[in-house]
Amino acid sequence: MSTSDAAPQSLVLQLDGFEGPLDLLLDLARRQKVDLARISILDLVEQFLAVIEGARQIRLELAADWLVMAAWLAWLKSRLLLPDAAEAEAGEEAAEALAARLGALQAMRAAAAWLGGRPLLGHDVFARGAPEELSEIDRSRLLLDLPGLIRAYLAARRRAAAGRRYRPPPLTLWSVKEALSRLGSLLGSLPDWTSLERFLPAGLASPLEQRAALASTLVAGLELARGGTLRLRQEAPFGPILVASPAGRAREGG
Amino acid sequence: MMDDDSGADGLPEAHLRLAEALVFASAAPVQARALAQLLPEDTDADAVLAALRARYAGRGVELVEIAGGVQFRTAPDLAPLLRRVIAIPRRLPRAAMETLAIIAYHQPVTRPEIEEIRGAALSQATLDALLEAALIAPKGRKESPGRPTLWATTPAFLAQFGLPGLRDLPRREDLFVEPAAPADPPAEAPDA
Amino acid sequence: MMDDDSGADGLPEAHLRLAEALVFASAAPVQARALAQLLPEDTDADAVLAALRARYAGRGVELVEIAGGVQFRTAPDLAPLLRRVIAIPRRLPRAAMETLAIIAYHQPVTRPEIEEIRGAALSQATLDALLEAALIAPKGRKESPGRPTLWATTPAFLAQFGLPGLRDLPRREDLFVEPAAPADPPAEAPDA
Repeated sequence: MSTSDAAPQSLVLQLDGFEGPLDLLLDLARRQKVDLARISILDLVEQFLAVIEGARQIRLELAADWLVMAAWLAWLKSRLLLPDAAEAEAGEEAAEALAARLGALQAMRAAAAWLGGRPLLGHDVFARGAPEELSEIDRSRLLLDLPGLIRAYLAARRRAAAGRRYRPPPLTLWSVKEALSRLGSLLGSLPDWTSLERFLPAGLASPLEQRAALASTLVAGLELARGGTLRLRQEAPFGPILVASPAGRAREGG
Repeated sequence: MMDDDSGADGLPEAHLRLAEALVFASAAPVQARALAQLLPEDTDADAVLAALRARYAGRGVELVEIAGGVQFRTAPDLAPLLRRVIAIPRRLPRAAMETLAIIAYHQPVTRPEIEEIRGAALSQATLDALLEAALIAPKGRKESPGRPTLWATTPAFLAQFGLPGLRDLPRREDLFVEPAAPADPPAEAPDA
Repeated sequence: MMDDDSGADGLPEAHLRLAEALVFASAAPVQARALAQLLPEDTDADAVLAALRARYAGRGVELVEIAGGVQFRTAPDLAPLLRRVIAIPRRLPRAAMETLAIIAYHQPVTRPEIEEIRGAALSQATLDALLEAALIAPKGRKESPGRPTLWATTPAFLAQFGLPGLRDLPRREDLFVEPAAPADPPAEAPDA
């Protein structure tokens, strides 16, 4: 190991200064004073493990990624030392991968140093402090397109239609309640055995309204007949339904 | 850093360089006093600035006195050449676009009719915006109580939308896939 | 407005004035194409800019190539004096510089990829510092599980470090050379 005995001790104290285990590894590798491609991975592993061990004696709370790296390096060291050829080959590959990672980090650190050495705007060189704004913005023109016009038309119509649908539609159908009231009031004033259709209200325009009113009036008639208020008669299936007051029955019966 | 090479104006070139850089990099006009702080003692900062102004006279950028200091400014005769006009067309507000669409499809149409179709009141500002853009124009009056103005689109409307004529607007029937939604008459009960 | 007085460099003085004014006025680097639009047709805008650069060589303000265009900047040797009167922003910390270098060389790159190269987590403070200085910007998502954001450098990055373009970064192979004096915190004895 080429590092002096004092170095690990000082590194323990500086562990917080490293940005992760790879950072420390790169620093240790650079201490070997050789090309990164030819560093001794074994030396590197031993140095790293020594640093971690030293740090653990002082502080137990070492971050997980430091310990994971230490465990992985311990595995790597065991593979590199094994006499078994296959195992050693896996170790060689892992060692090459580690050297490549260190090389990549080293390159990026060099790039950062190169950037840092550039004349930096606002530090080493200055641009014009008061640039002149000579451009004008003309917003007089309109941006119009046909799809926009169509979308607007649809949106307007849909909204208006939605507004209309919200209003409850007027009730135009003749209800049973209305039929009961009309039948009751007209009954006394009509001659015997009158067609049910003559009790329908006036001014029913659509066939739907006529059918609805007829059905309501029939239901009302059945209800009144049940209470004995009137009598119903039908001569033949689908023939006209006739209505008469109970007074009529008395006359007929008498 | 300060060499003693004197320029044609008899002042050290280094002083002129520093003044030039300082005025260039400063966000605000530079006072002679500020420059004097960077120059060796006993240097006449006013003289340095005067020499700098003389050097830039007639160039594309000139040293001008502004607010008690000096600043570089584009030469007045060049400013118009450099002025760029950036056209950023604006969109019509939604209410105006909807109103325009209704006028396009229902013309000639009165203001109350537009409001009925849109289901919302039509503000004078919206109408004014369309009139100002020359997209709509009055087209006579309706022979009904109050004789309200009838509105129609203009040739400028067709030009703006790239339409040969009003007949080239998409047909209204093709716009509404579901017939129920935009029914014009009050909704009729579903037929039996 | 364009007179035919030719300067020592054989170009019409009017063209040089116009180029000077245009580059001076602009806050951002000016492309030769933008100058060409202001000059008469068939004028070599690049030649005009080259003449302008020659004229400013050695002065307090120099014309330099930045981010695909040219910009006037103060001469680097004047910085120590100018820093005394011009407020300067803080330098970026080491972690931010390294992250920036990784993004510059590997862009577009995801945050996990940056962390893999550095072997350390990327802190929010570092990301914020780079974003706030507008040196990096998101550039789409990577089509991989989770679709992580891709990061890239901005034109402001080129301007900040005085680079004509990304191609002017040193080749990665050339970076393996150990920087002369690593100013990194983990102090390394000169000859341990």
